[in-house]
Amino acid sequence: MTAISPPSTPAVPGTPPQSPPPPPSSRRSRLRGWNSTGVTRLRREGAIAPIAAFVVFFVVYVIINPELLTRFQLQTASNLVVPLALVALGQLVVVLVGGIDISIGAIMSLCNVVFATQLLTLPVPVAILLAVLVGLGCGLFNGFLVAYAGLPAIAVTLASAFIFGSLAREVLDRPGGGVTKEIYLATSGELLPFVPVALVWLAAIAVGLWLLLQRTALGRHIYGVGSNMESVRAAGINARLTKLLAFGLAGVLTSFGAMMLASSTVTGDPRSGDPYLLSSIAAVALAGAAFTGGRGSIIGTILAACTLGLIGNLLFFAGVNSYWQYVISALIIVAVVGLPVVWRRVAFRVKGIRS
Amino acid sequence: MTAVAPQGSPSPAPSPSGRPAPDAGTSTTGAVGRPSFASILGRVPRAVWPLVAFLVLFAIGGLIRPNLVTVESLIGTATFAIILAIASFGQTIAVIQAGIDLSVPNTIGLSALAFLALVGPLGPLGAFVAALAAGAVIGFFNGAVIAKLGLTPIVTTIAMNGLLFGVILLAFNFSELTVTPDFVIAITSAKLSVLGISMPAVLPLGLALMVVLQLVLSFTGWGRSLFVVGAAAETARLAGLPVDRIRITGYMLSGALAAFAGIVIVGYYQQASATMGASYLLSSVAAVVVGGASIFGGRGSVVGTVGGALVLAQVATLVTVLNLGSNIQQLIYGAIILVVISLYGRRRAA
Amino acid sequence: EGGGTDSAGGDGKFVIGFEQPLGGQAWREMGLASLQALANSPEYKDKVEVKIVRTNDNDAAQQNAAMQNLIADGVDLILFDPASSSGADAAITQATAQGIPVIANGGPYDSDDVYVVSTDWANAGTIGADWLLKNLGTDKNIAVLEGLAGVPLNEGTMPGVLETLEGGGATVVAQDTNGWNEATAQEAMSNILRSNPDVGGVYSFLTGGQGVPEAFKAAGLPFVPVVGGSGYNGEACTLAEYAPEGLKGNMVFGQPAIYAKGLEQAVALLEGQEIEKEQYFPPLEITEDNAADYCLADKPNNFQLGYDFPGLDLTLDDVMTYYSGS
Amino acid sequence: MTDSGTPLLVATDLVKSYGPVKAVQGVTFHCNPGEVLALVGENGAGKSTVAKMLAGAVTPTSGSIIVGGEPLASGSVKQSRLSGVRCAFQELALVPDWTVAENLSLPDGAPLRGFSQKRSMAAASALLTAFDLPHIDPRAAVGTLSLADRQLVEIARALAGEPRLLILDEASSALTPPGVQWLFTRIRELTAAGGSVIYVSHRLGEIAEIADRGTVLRDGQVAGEFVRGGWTDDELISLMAGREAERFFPDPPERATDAVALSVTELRSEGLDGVSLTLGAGEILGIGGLQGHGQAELLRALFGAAPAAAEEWTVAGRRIKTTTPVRSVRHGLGYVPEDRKREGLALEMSVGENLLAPWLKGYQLGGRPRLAMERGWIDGILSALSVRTRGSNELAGSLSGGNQQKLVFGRWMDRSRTVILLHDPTRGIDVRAKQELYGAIVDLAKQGVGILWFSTEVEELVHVCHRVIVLYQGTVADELTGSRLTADAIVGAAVGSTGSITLTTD
Ligand SMILES: Nc1ncnc2c1ncn2[C@@H]1O[C@H](COP(=O)(O)OP(=O)(O)OP(=O)(O)O)[C@@H](O)[C@H]1O
Ligand SMILES: Nc1ncnc2c1ncn2[C@@H]1O[C@H](COP(=O)(O)OP(=O)(O)OP(=O)(O)O)[C@@H](O)[C@H]1O
Ligand SMILES: [Mg+2]
Ligand SMILES: [Mg+2]
Repeated sequence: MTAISPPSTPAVPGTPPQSPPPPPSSRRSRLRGWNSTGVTRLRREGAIAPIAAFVVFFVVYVIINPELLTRFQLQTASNLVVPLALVALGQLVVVLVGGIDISIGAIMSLCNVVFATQLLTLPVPVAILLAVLVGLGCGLFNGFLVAYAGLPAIAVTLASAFIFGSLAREVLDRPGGGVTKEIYLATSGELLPFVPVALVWLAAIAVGLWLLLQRTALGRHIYGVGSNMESVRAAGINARLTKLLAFGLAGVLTSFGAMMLASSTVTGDPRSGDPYLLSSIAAVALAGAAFTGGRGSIIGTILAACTLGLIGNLLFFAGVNSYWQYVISALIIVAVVGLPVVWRRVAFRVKGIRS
Repeated sequence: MTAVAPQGSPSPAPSPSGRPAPDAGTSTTGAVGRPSFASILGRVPRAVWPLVAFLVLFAIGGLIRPNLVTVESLIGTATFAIILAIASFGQTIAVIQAGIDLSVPNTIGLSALAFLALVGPLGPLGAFVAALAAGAVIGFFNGAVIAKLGLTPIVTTIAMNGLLFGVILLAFNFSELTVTPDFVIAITSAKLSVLGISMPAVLPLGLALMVVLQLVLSFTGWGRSLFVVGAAAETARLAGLPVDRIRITGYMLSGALAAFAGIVIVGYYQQASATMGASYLLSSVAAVVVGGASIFGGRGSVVGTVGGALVLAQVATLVTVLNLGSNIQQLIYGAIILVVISLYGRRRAA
Repeated sequence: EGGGTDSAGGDGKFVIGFEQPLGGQAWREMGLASLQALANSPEYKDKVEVKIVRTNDNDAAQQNAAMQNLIADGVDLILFDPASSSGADAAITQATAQGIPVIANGGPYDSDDVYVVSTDWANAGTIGADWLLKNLGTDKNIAVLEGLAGVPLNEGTMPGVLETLEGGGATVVAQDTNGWNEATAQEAMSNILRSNPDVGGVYSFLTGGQGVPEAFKAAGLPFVPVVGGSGYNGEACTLAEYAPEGLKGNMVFGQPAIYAKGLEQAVALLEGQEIEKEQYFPPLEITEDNAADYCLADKPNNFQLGYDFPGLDLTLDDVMTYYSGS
Repeated sequence: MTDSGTPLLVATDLVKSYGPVKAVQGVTFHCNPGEVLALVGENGAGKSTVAKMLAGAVTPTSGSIIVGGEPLASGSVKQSRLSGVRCAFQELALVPDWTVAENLSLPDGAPLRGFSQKRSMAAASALLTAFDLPHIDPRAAVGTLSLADRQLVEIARALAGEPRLLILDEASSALTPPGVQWLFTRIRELTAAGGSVIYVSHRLGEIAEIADRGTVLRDGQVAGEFVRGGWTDDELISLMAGREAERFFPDPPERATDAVALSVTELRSEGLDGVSLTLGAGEILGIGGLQGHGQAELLRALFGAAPAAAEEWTVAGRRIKTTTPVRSVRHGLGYVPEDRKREGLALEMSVGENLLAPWLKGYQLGGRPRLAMERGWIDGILSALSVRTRGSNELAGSLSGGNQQKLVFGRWMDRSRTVILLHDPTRGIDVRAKQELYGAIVDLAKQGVGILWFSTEVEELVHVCHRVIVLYQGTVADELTGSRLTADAIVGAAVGSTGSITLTTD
């Protein structure tokens, strides 16, 4: 915002401002300060339901298996969940600009094998850099075709899923590579007792992403492009560039997930990303993000990934056949995403008629 | 406002103001001047483009290996294409109504397994009907959640796909599946002779299904309503169309078609397994997209989907023939999808 | 507590965990059924309790977590079918630290800390290749269908197979994948036959015993020697059915009952016996000569054979009791 | 109003073609500092295209634009803004999921610059206060605001950049009279400070009040120019339309019966606080009031598009408790919704199928052959409303806005309706199209159809309706007929005052 324009002259005599008085809710929120805007934003981004779901899930988990809170199990659970959370964040960024990334599993596989194979010959930082660049490149490839060639994201990424997957198997035809125990410890061990390193990395990346999305203009542009591309364009913002960068950012986040996976399994695997396609979409859905774009939260996505990732574990400790996890995951998604809708509709009907 | 008229003389208006008004009467008729080449191209139905693309690829195949340009070769490609197309018909219906059905894979698996499991107790025909009904019920739940709860189709159907996988693993005892009944073999893998050309029965079956579905989509009120719902749901609602009912029946048809595909696959390959539908997740979407449907809804045809499946099957044939190694095949597959969608997959300029 | 150092379960049984990373697949389910059949046999019933965890997608991360859950649950020994030859290191390190033995069962694993009880996959490929070379006629042009690209078993085996075949005088004129899916095998073979109707033999890795002959049949071509199949009943029956019409074929595959073998070795280890660190068992071969013995007419095509293992004498009925969820 | 010095803006020979469509063909005009220049013309005349070229949203095919002596870098909204040109677009350029504050501040500056919610809120509050818009909450998401408030935000954003040249493309189309007065105050402030305004509107009364000069466009060309005080409505209309102007408003027809088409008492719904009304057969009942006082909700509730309940509710003599759009259509209702592009039409389907949309029956064989069967009806509607189209197979999306609006209306004609609910059907369409619609509405009333018509243009209500009810805060504030039915009375009731208020300031 450049400047505030000249002080207003009195309005036309006798003409009150247009519309009804401000709704009471806005006055209330003004009193509560920034805290309530944080909650408002979470609500607007659809994160309340997934957060609540995670809390319930976590409590149930701890009741069934109090040992989750032991060092060993905490670390196990983190290592399982963190790659999914990172890839889901990548998917989230694409969904925020109104796209969807079918190739995200393939990008993950490709980054995974690039990282693992380069470790055989190159110093660790260079291997990391290469993997990130590959992720970025894949994201930009998709983003370019979507933003500048005007092709639908689902079709583009469907095609690139085949391409990236095949490249991944060219780089490394079977599981292997040069991931070492040291790298395992640096990514998937413990920083301090009860503090798994994986969670620390996830937190660092999430905070960085949060700053980018909430505290830079680019981040808000990303939300805006998903909300209404045409308006953003007419307002003078480079909407295509924003879209392109969002896809690139998603690629980078996916590469982080890929490296965490390679490190925690101490292997590069050209098919390791495949299961993450559907689960990343499921996590973003459970996070309450709008697939039309413009709405979705980081914390919601991370917690949704934790919920989905740990269902199998929960069932194991509850002594239930692990095949139930597919049924239960589906029901959780439908319930968490659907219940608020039902609730809103019922509340609306009751209120509308009572009014 | 009639009376606002500020005092004063008529405006000077020196500019070319005397042009005759365009005649409203003539402009309502369909008279257009000389149609330009572009507008002729624009009038070609979209479903033709995938077929053209297929013919081009077929010709390319002939340049590489002349013995690929034979009727038998065409039938061979068409047979595998039609199986993919049958599995993608339901997807087409879902895409037309601005949805997507990612539960196709496990609907195929569930219906195939249910069919085999029920042949014993219900007899082949009963099992056939029951399997189709199972598909329709799956579709009903998809549609109800999407229409009534407002969940995104992609999420709903992914969740349904996962749920069905659990059901498949929990409900079926794979050892009890009996032998494929004869009548299913008769309508799928049995050889027919049509006009002196021998072909598996699944080919005419699939083409007949295509014709029936295309007639339903183009020439029934339900079919046209499906397009209106897909193109603009709120418009359809405010025009008084029963949008939810159309949505739900659309997904029911989609589910029933996926179930039918499951039975066809059982008949043609004579086997069923928990993961038998997995490869149709991406390829059914690919066939529909390459077939010229708009992933945003309101546009698509089953004829186009058959064309899309033909293109994909011919690509598979070509890369096999070129003997490039299995990995490069996938790369070429992706590249060709990309080329095809960039030729005619663009979103209509708003 | 979180450890598993107490040497037996509540009622004095050994608790053995089995981690299976690819749920819902016939071969794996048959293996688990044979494992359970053995665990419930009179000889073992009072000695062991088996905890089976299935994860999905052959995903190493899920396998790790599931194995670590087993550790946390206090099992005495872990059997697992490796998702990859090194991806479970994290869990194995944990187990070793807590003194829990780990046995890779079904496939090989690269670690000094684990025992291996596996089919000799490394030679399964070349056994088939040698058989094909021996049975080829004058036409040395062959078609090859790989399994699934990027999977260790496939990538570990195929180079040796191709080397053997080409070293033995055969020429690979067409190559594709069967995706370890009979339908894909049939489609790929049909595509190949359209451009190369004159192949003299087919090598299809671990699948295709049914689809490849059907493709020849559909194309109206005479049969050629075929290596392919993973022990499905339909494959054995196809071989038996078409043998009179001149089909020669060899199916080389590992029996799923290797899981039961793994259990046997695990119990031995827990009872304090010395077992060999790496045990590789030869694969089973079904050819046109013995196919009729294996074909079970009352079972469906997708019924997995190999429910028994030399030395264990499991019966079909016992194994079927535990098959897939029932 | 200064004619001295060099013009601020000189546009010379502007041309813009979209493929074969020539939207603008050789338009030349200028605008002096401190001047309000009106741009008028029928729908599709090229006004928005010219405005977008000035704003940088559209790249001219040829021609030059000079602002303050410097050529304008074309095709970039950002560059235009740097040159001091700001635009409030006809199709609003606000992002619905952003807050008001974000919409006001985000378009400025580089993407990688930091962004603080707190600072943007403060700036937005200050800005809204300075512009005398205290009722707009800077932290509300724009999508939750009424259309009029959104238009105010759009204007405020354009004003915030202290433009040298402000373009208002039908920026008042959803504003009610007080809102228009607010806008005029802002325009006067700006021109007093030396800025210029290009004002695009179909409302001739506003042009008469605010414009110093005007340029008339027709078919993408300049059809004429006028200066303040030197024109009459009829002259302007004939200049725009290229033909003699007809009488602007038809009179409401005589009513043949006293039959009741629709009646409801104590209708409640979200935003409706107990509305009772009776609509006679053949009656044109106007609904007035400021936007956001329940008009949209009333129409949606009556059609069943939003949940509602009433004590008594009859449609064509049939008592109902609740309704849905499906049932409403069966009962003989028709609804022309607010947003024709999103709610009214399937833009990717043909003109014919759009007209037929409510009449598609699931079990019925039809579709394309049915179009042939219905050809007579379709052609009748198209010619009765003079829809400019290449035929019933053309895509609805390629029609101009006014013609699209006619389709939404036309689908209910000659279909034995008892009640038609109209939501501001003449918003943003040109005078000729408006007159054609007025004629069609009156014809329907003559056939005995009850018309419930919400309009933001008070004059329409005054002239074409038998009777007008005015809504205020979700209830009926007043009912006006006969001699009480005047513009002043409507506006007075709309702002909740009991006496009357004069519309014009000077
Ligand atoms: N995106 C587009 N594609 C093709 N043609 C267009 C496009 N936008 C505008 N046109 C053409 O430009 C002409 C002028 O349109 P424009 O929007 O400038 O009219 P207008 O004078 O603003 O009309 P209105 O009063 O209805 O806003 C239209 O008649 C149409 O032919
Ligand atoms: N995408 C398009 N492709 C081809 N022609 C178009 C397209 N969009 C608009 N047109 C042409 O533009 C004309 C008018 O379009 P436009 O949307 O600018 O209407 P308008 O007159 O500005 O209406 P309104 O003022 O009500 O918005 C149509 O007659 C049509 O021929
Ligand atoms: Mg305009
Ligand atoms: Mg316009």
